Amino acid sequence: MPRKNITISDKIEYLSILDENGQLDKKLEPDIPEDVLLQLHRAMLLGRKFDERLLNLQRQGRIGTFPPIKGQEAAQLGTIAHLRPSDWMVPAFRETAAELWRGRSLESIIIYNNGFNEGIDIPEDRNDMPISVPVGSQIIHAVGLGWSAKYRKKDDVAMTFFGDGATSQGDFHEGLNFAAVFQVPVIFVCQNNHWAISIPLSKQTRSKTLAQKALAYGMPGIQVDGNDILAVYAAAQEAVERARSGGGPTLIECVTYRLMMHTTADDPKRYRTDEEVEQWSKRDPLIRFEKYLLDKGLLSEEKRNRVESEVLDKIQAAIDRAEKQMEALGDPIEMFDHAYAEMPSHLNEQKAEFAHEHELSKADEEGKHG
Amino acid sequence: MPRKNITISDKIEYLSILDENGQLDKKLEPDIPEDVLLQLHRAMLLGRKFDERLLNLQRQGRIGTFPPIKGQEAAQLGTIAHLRPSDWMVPAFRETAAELWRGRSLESIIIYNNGFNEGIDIPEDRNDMPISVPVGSQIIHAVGLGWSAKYRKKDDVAMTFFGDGATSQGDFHEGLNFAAVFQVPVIFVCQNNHWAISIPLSKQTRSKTLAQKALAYGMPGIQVDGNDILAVYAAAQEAVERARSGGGPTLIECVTYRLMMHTTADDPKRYRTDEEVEQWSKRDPLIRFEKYLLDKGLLSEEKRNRVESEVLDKIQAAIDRAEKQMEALGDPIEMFDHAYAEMPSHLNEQKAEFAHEHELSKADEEGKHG
Amino acid sequence: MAKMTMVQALNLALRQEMEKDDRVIALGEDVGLDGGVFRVTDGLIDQFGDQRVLDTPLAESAIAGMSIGMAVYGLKPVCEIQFSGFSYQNFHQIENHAARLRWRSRGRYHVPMVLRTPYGGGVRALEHHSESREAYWAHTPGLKMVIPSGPRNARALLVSAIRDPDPVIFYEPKALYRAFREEVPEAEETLPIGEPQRVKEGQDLTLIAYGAMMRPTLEAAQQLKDKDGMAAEVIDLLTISPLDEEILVQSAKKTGRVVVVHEAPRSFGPGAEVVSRLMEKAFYYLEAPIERVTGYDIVIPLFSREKAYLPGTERILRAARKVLAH
Amino acid sequence: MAKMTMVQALNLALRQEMEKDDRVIALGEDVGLDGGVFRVTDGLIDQFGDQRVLDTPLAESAIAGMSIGMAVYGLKPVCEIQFSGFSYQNFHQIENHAARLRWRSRGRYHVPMVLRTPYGGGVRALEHHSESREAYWAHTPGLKMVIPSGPRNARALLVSAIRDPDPVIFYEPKALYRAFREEVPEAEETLPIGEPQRVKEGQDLTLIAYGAMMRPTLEAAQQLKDKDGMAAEVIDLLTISPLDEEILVQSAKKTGRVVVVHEAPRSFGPGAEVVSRLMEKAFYYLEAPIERVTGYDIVIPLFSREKAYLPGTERILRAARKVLAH
Ligand SMILES: Cc1ncc(C[n+]2csc(CCOP(=O)(O)OP(=O)(O)O)c2C)c(N)n1
Ligand SMILES: Cc1ncc(C[n+]2csc(CCOP(=O)(O)OP(=O)(O)O)c2C)c(N)n1
Ligand SMILES: [Mg+2]
Ligand SMILES: [Mg+2]
Repeated sequence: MPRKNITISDKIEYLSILDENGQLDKKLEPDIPEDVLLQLHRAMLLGRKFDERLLNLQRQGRIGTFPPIKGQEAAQLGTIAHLRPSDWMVPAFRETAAELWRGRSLESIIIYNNGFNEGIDIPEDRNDMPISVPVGSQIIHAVGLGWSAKYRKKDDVAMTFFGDGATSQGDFHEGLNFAAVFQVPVIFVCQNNHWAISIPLSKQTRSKTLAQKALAYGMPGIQVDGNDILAVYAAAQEAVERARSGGGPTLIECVTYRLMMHTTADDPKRYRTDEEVEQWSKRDPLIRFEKYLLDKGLLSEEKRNRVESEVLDKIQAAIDRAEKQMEALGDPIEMFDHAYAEMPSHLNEQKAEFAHEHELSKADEEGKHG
Repeated sequence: MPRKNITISDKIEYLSILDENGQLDKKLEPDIPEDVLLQLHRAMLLGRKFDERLLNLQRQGRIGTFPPIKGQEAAQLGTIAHLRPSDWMVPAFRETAAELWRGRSLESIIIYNNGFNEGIDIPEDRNDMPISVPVGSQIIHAVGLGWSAKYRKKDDVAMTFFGDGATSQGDFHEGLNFAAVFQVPVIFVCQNNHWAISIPLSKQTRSKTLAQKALAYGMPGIQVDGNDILAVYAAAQEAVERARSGGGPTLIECVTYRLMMHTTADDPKRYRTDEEVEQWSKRDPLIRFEKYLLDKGLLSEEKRNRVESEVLDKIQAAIDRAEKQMEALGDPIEMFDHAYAEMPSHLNEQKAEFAHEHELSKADEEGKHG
Repeated sequence: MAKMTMVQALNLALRQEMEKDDRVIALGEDVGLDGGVFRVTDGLIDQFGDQRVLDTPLAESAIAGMSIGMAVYGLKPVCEIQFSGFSYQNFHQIENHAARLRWRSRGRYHVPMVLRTPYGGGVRALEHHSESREAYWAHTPGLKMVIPSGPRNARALLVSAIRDPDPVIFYEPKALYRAFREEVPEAEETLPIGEPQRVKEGQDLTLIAYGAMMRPTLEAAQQLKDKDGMAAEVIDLLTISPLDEEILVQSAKKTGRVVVVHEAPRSFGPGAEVVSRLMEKAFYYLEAPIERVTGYDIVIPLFSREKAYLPGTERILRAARKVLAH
Repeated sequence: MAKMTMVQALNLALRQEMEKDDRVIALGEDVGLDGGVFRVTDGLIDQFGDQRVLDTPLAESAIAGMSIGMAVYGLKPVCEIQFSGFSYQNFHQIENHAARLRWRSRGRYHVPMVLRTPYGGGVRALEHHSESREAYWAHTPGLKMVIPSGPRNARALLVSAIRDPDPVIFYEPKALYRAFREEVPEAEETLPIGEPQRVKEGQDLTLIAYGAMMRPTLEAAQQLKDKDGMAAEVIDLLTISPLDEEILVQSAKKTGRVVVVHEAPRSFGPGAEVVSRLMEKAFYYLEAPIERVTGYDIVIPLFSREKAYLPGTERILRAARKVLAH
């Protein structure tokens, strides 16, 4: 039956600038200062190499479970590159490259992945949240942080990261709706890596894109090739400028792929084919970006190798520092720290009780071995 | 910057057939059997009159707080009219007209509003859920009910009702996403009555319509004039047929208005103008429908009055029965009923303890007054 | 000093703290124009405007989660959840984040937010509007759980809660919102969080309660004095968690006989912790088993029967006489 | 009989119930192709297909809420919440509806669903993957809260939970998933819900525990026998709620000395209810205050320190010797 069509002003667009064959769409090429391009490249390489190194540390039992990022470097760096120190980064748990860009130390990540609370270290001069494990829950915090920035007349923005799976959570919905209603300066970065552990995007939602979910909130949304750092950079630049200038929030869907396992505890062979992974390996954001830089004459084979070996040295040094530091860590009584601003009496008692127990058991131990 | 536009197949439409001046769009007029038209009219009148009567019972202190429905009769009846007994109605708390259509007794509603659990009575031959107070939470139940119907190869559908405010809840989002992913036979009926207690739609969401939220789930969505029972009926018919025939879920936004207070505990003067209410009174769904029936020659002044007095008698009789029944109700020990299929031992003890206490206090009472 | 209802006293606390400190932000469903469904925030939006008093969309998880973000970035949000029966919609935000961010960030951030919500029976309300589930929050490390029992301590505790550097769940006994008035000084007044109060001295037995249960408990104490010539010591917990048992222990050691009262379901309820603390620290002084007078382990019935569910003076009296009889 | 891990035993329970009854549906995140992140549902989708085993989108509230709808309409959903630390996302669905629909509909409907979820520490996991908050559910009227302690009772209890007409929260001690094997009969086996078990007879003292804490508790009992010549009676609660205290009371009356052990935080934890029941029913038989050996009232630390947080044999031993010393 014929009806009136409702025209929805916000439209959803797709942006790709540097395609998977490294073909550049000249008229869309953002002008990014050369030094920034090279910083981004170094950061991508660092993210990639650190990820690889963490994986073999984990396989050697030198760290615990962690979530690899391989393949998602462009989505993380093209977005985070626009933040100022005073801006807020509100991560999920798979943003290692972005965290490093923000100044988190390599060793802190190793220490954290070894089960030490000390591994959470937020650079003093950065307004960043610690990683958030409950999927989607951090999205709403970004709204409060952004609201506060606006209330305090600062032009800081908050950028929050989450995955395709997170878009199914109620907190995603409530957070984006609040953000649009209160017009807060928040950039919602969805790293659509096609998988939520074993659940493919097609089972996660029936909507054609994740970007179009922005229409439900009267919020601008855009889908970008998340393995094309130029497209990610351009889209994020626009969103960050909009937010900073009081234009409100934006949803950016970065279409990318998780090339590795969900975490080191996961076995992707159970649920996806090698073919699929190979297809996506061809779209590797790093190779593509390097081709661009080579074509631009900003990079050469040996310069690239120099950067790579610098990065590898940096990683090795960090591992050495981390393993050194960890020898000094782990006094269990510190688990009572940071519970409250002031320790309540019953906790003081429990802490004393623990200290006593701990002494006794150390004594027992020595008894046994002495 | 120029980009590729993403075309989203599902489009959002607006349907109106009988406008607020009673002007009929002939080519859209659904063909509804005359007896059904008259049943719908009687049901609208019953809903309207019962609402008015409940309000003065409440003002006389003869019942507790309740949520009036005045103005929303068309949205409720145009949708519910398509359900078969074996279909599921999954209400919120403001669907009195629809509940009565399904066969819930008038007295049960009075008894419920007097704080008696006995007031929940679901017609034996109906698959209906009891009212659900936590906003939005029932939406997901409809998905499970619909999934079960599909699994058991029945062509039953589930129809769930909720308000404009409910669309902000995470459960709305999770429910619609699940419904689309599992393609369950569920009709989501949003009664957009423009207010969530004191929060106007404009503060509830920034999206232009609520219907367009369906785009986030790849689900068909339609906005209808919720005070136009012909439009509601036509849209619901299409959605129910789609669901029954395996075509999956639909979101229907019925644009209507809450002409009365949120509940009898609420004072709308604190947050909205009389002008606004008057504007909407002009769009009264009952007057509009009656004009249509008069024009069609299906109704006459005196026939209408006859129906009205029949309805009033029916209501009075129900009130008398309810107040009679309530004299027999209220033995407090029945609060222990229906806790579990089998009463656990500690509850049996608590019940015995209560019975004992109760005896004693009755004794004390008599002591006092004797 | 003006005589105020608890609603007015809470409103005074909010107004004065908002005047003193522009980091204090009130937010929630209907807290603005409507002044809250119980009018606790009445008039605040007129005085402070819609950047200090936020009417939010209908989503509890977002209300709590947004408050967390505000609190982390230097504000002092006081969010209202319209009824405690709807605070489970945001339980994960509080447990996963509000209660943990100080710990997770190793002190870099903290969450000075207050979650206000009316709880408890006695106002002839609908389903989900009469629950008492303070134990859920009390069992959650990192939170503070406060419940006032009258206009004056409600005002003082709310001021303390707003100033507290850690997240405070503030349950307001809705049955007492307008039940009685008390003198509430215009001048600032606070009460320390984490300190139960001895509200009545006595040596024959100890009655421990909080919130709306204080009135039947005090009434029972009165009748014990009048009818039985027994002097009950009455303690108002005020803070459920962190629970400071010191004065409970002192009192139990003195009287040897204890009754604990709450309207929450009995099993795994707050009373069990009180019993356990006294078991641990006053066992050898107890003359009789501690009695729990509580709601039953069922959903609180709709209002026609709620009086039967809620502990009243008579039940408390009988329990007291029972422990005295030992 | 085959020797099985708890994971295999739970898988057996699911498979056999799904074979017997096509109303049994498994659903949750990654329960299909992946077989669950701990492999409890391994192979079920191959045997029963994707209409019996549903991989759902990532949304716990919908997983629980959809299960409620399925259960109301004649099915027996067994949903998995990947870790109990994420079950607060659906706390409102369970509290507001699963626990109440029988009551609300006055018996017209009931909710025969099982919510399975791994809980507890000991597997070097990330934050939110090691909590023990069974008390939240145990305090909620209308629910049953079950926690097995070994492959064989895990299988039998899960079968009973699936057949139970009321909603059952089934906490699986992930530390025991693969910790040891037990003979598990292929033939059907059930265990009544609501019945703690005496797993070791003794007359000198009573140790009460459940779930992953049974192993250090039994080890402590052994050492008490070997080193102190003391015979501990050991009770495994198995069902936390509804808590049937009968055999706890019998045992306490016999031994007069009791230690209760759990890894959940102490305050307002499950142990407090055990203490209270014994206070009410065995007070005059107690020779010493009941000791609680529990997790501390803090967030369980990341894995490098979790061993220090979790009660171990030594702590249990010391508490036992303390009550014996009285
Ligand atoms: C609320 C919640 N539920 C479940 C989990 C377990 N879990 C961890 S990551 C994950 C999948 C997340 O998928 P996505 O959002 O796409 O992010 P990705 O892992 O792909 O980066 C799940 C189910 C969790 N951490 N939080
Ligand atoms: C989860 C939850 N939060 C808050 C409330 C209190 N409350 C009852 S109705 C209502 C407004 C609902 O608005 P809407 O969804 O538009 O339905 P309407 O009342 O207009 O029919 C609110 C906030 C509730 N019942 N449930
Ligand atoms: Mg993903
Ligand atoms: Mg509304």
